[in-house]
Amino acid sequence: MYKAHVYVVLKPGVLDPKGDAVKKSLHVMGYKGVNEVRIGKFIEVWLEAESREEALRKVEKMSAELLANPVIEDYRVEIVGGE
Amino acid sequence: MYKAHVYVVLKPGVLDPKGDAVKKSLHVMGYKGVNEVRIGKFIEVWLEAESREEALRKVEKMSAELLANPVIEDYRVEIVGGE
Amino acid sequence: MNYRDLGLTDDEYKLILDFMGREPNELELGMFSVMWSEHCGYKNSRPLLKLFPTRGACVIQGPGENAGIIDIGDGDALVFKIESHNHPSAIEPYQGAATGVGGIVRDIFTMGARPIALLNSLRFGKLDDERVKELFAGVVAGIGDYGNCLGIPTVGGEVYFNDCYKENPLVNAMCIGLVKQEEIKKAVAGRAGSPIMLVGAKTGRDGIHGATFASEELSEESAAKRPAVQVGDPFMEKLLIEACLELIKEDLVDGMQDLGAAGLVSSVAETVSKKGKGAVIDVLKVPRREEGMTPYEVMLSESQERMLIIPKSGCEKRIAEIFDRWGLDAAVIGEVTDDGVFRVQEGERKVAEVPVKALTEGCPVYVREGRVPDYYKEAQDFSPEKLPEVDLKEAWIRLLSSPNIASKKWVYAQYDYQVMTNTVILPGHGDAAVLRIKGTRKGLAATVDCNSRMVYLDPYRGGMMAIAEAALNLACVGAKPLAFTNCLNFGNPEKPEIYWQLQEAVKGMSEAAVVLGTPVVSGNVSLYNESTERAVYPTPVVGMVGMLYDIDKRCDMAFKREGDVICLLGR
Amino acid sequence: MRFGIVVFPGSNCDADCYHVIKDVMQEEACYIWHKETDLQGVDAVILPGGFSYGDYLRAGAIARFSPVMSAVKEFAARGGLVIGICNGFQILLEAGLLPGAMLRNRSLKFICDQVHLKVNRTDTPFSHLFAPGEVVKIPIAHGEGNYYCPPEILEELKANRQILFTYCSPQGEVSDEYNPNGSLANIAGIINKEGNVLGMMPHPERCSEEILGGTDGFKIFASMIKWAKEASR
Ligand SMILES: Nc1ncnc2c1ncn2[C@@H]1O[C@H](COP(=O)(O)OP(=O)(O)O)[C@@H](O)[C@H]1O
Repeated sequence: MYKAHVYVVLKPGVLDPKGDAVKKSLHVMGYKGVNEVRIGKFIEVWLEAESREEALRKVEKMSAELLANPVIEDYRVEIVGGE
Repeated sequence: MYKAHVYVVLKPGVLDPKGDAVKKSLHVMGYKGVNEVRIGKFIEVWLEAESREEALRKVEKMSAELLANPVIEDYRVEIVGGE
Repeated sequence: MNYRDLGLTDDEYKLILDFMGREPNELELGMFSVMWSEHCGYKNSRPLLKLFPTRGACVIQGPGENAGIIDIGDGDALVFKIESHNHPSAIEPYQGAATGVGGIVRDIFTMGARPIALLNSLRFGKLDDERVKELFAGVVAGIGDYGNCLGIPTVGGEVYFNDCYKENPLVNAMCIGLVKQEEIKKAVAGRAGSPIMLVGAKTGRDGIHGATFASEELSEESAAKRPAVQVGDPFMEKLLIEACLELIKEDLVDGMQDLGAAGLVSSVAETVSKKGKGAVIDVLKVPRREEGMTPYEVMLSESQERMLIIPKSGCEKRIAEIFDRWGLDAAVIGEVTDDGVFRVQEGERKVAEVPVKALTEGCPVYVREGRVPDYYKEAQDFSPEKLPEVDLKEAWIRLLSSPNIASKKWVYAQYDYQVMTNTVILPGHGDAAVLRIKGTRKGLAATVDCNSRMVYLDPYRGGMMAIAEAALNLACVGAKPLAFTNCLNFGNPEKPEIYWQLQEAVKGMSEAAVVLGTPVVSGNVSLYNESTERAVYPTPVVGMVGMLYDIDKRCDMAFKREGDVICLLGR
Repeated sequence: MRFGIVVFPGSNCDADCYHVIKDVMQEEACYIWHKETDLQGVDAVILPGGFSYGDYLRAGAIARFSPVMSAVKEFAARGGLVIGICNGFQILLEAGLLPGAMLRNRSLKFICDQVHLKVNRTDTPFSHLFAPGEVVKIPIAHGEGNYYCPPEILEELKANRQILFTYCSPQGEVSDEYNPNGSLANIAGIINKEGNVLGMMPHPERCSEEILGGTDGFKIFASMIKWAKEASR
């Protein structure tokens, strides 16, 4: 079994209402030095595969198809564990 | 300015309805080998700080206070860039 | 584990020894402790609840089932109930409130009814406190997101802010369902040998001892002791609603029961106990979310979105098909037996054996002595002459700007109140919500009310007023009040002053209900709403339902035309 | 005329749409389960509102993989009328039947309210019964209705006159003040280039009867019906 991490982030330029709200709250809480906050997804996937390469290929594919929306999001995949 | 990554994940044992729904749909899409999916947050924070250590300390603190919900989530902070 | 850590008293433990004829093991003790908690056993409130009128021409099912049922003519019936999720919401407002909605909705469709409306009654500390703001925002979002996802409109409610709720907010949710009378289902298993099926979410370690937790005061310790927080899965619940209602339409089940507080223990015990049956459950057959769960954890887990199904003979296959269509897994986890014993197996190994009746009916009942609190006498001495002079204009502006009086749009705008396209008087437009019943000329009206400050100052009259206000709100939209449900949110009943509040409030409510001809059909008791600081105001929330027999004769609260006469009725 | 209403797990306005078509418009309606691959010969498809697959991950993201969606795509490609309401709109975007994507409302809150829309075109199958520039009042109820698309797509939408509905004041003024969710260019509903696929966040099925307080939604369904009947003549 392999474990993959998928990082999904909003594309540069796409508005992040949640990140902006968090930034504002951080300012109110006294963290004045915070310049920007962007909130994306951190997805952990455990899967069976023949090899590390196959695992990577599969997770890349499912990210492109489902986990991220190419209109607004970019993603990056990493295989972090497995035999 | 420093850049931090915060990884927020559900504590082990806490139900992840989103992850479960994604896993099921991956199965339907033909990715039979997927055993588990957990969906967390990937937060990027850009902030001013005197030093890397201070940046880390600050982001650790804001994670505990706001970015993660300590009742159901764990988090991990990394400083990934900055002078 | 010691019985005292589980909230049982010495006397209760002796009673358990009598029932068992031996020392109970840990699991057996756990089963008693949850079933005999106030939350499940009503040991402090049962004698008082007897005061409520429960009969009436419209009553089909009074208190005692998952929800009450009233007849609204033409073979239709309404099923409704209110329930609290106070303590879970104090710990995790979003999930606590969301799972509260999930629980009350299950109570309704368990009876075979389609849930058609939600209401809620909320109480928090004052909004100048950051934690209170968080609680308020979290609770409202949790209620909204859950109900919105299910597609059940949240059509009404109330919100009130006062310091007495600062540490211990109140979150009560009410659900109303519509059912054809011949499709009403009760949670009864009558046939030995019937399989017992579990469907819905997998069982995890969450919420273990939630029922006991709900029956204690909130303290620093409870933060440490708290059960793993339950996360709601409204999507799973939506699938369960649709699938379970299909089972009922096709007449495939003998009994159906949701899993709420005390999980498998109480749902199995309650289902088999009514006909004097027993059950055997194999914990290894229960689908789990986590590895290494003990029988204790499996039996006491309060994981949400699970249902127990007792199929009609020969219907198992069709049931499995329906669940499969909805993408749900159903597992057979045991069977109904004839001997009145609740047996738990872990594969071949027997891990618990308890007489069912001991769990469901053995719980001792406490009739306590009340004591009139000191503040009451002071309050009785009140006279308007003692009030200070105020500038009327300033007073008026201050009143209007109080969050208790100001518009609640911030709240209800987060709730989908129009889905199902039945809501004809929307939140903010009337004293009660009005929903049409498609295909008829009828409409139903519903409201939740309680002025807890009045109940605090005079529990007896305050109790009366809660009923009267609810009935008046219904009358104002043109509905005839029919019956009510209630949630008694009080402090620790072991304190004589609190017990007195409870007793007096119930008396007052009962008297008003008799006079107005509105019996109670269901309800919930939430005691121990206290922090180390203080107890909450006594808050007996009334959820009342009424009917408009001609929906065109409804009335909202807007002034309609210039020149119309304004009258003030009453004394 | 026969409408097919697609039911995904988690759809919750399916019955409301059925009621409008059947009882209010007095036309034929049928449900189409998301696993079907055949549209039963319907004349128009409704993707109803709700929370398909709980809206987990992203609204509409999982639903687009339902088998029925291939049939819907083919149907649309052949010129069949498709209307996606609320979650249905989100699914159309995820499925690529319409351009763009939905972000969370800028208030970060679910919003249930009545809003005003400006009808920008009256030469489409969905809007030909409105008066040019008409302002209509219609309910919204969503958490992710903040429409977004890259600037070049927005230019295209404008150039092709694909923006059918925009949020506006009761008088028809289109400005940020009347934008309930932060949506780009106040977009409430768009159509495809060919004009036979509409996605809109507001709920016409919730305002098609007098008793519900408004009938502006009625005209959308009535437009579709009249259009289809004339086309088949
Ligand atoms: N928690 C809530 N959930 C849903 N609707 C609510 C809630 N609180 C208030 N409302 C709605 O807001 C409107 C005004 O409430 P409120 O100020 O309590 O009015 P009233 O004093 O007339 O009962 C009512 O329509 C009520 O149903």
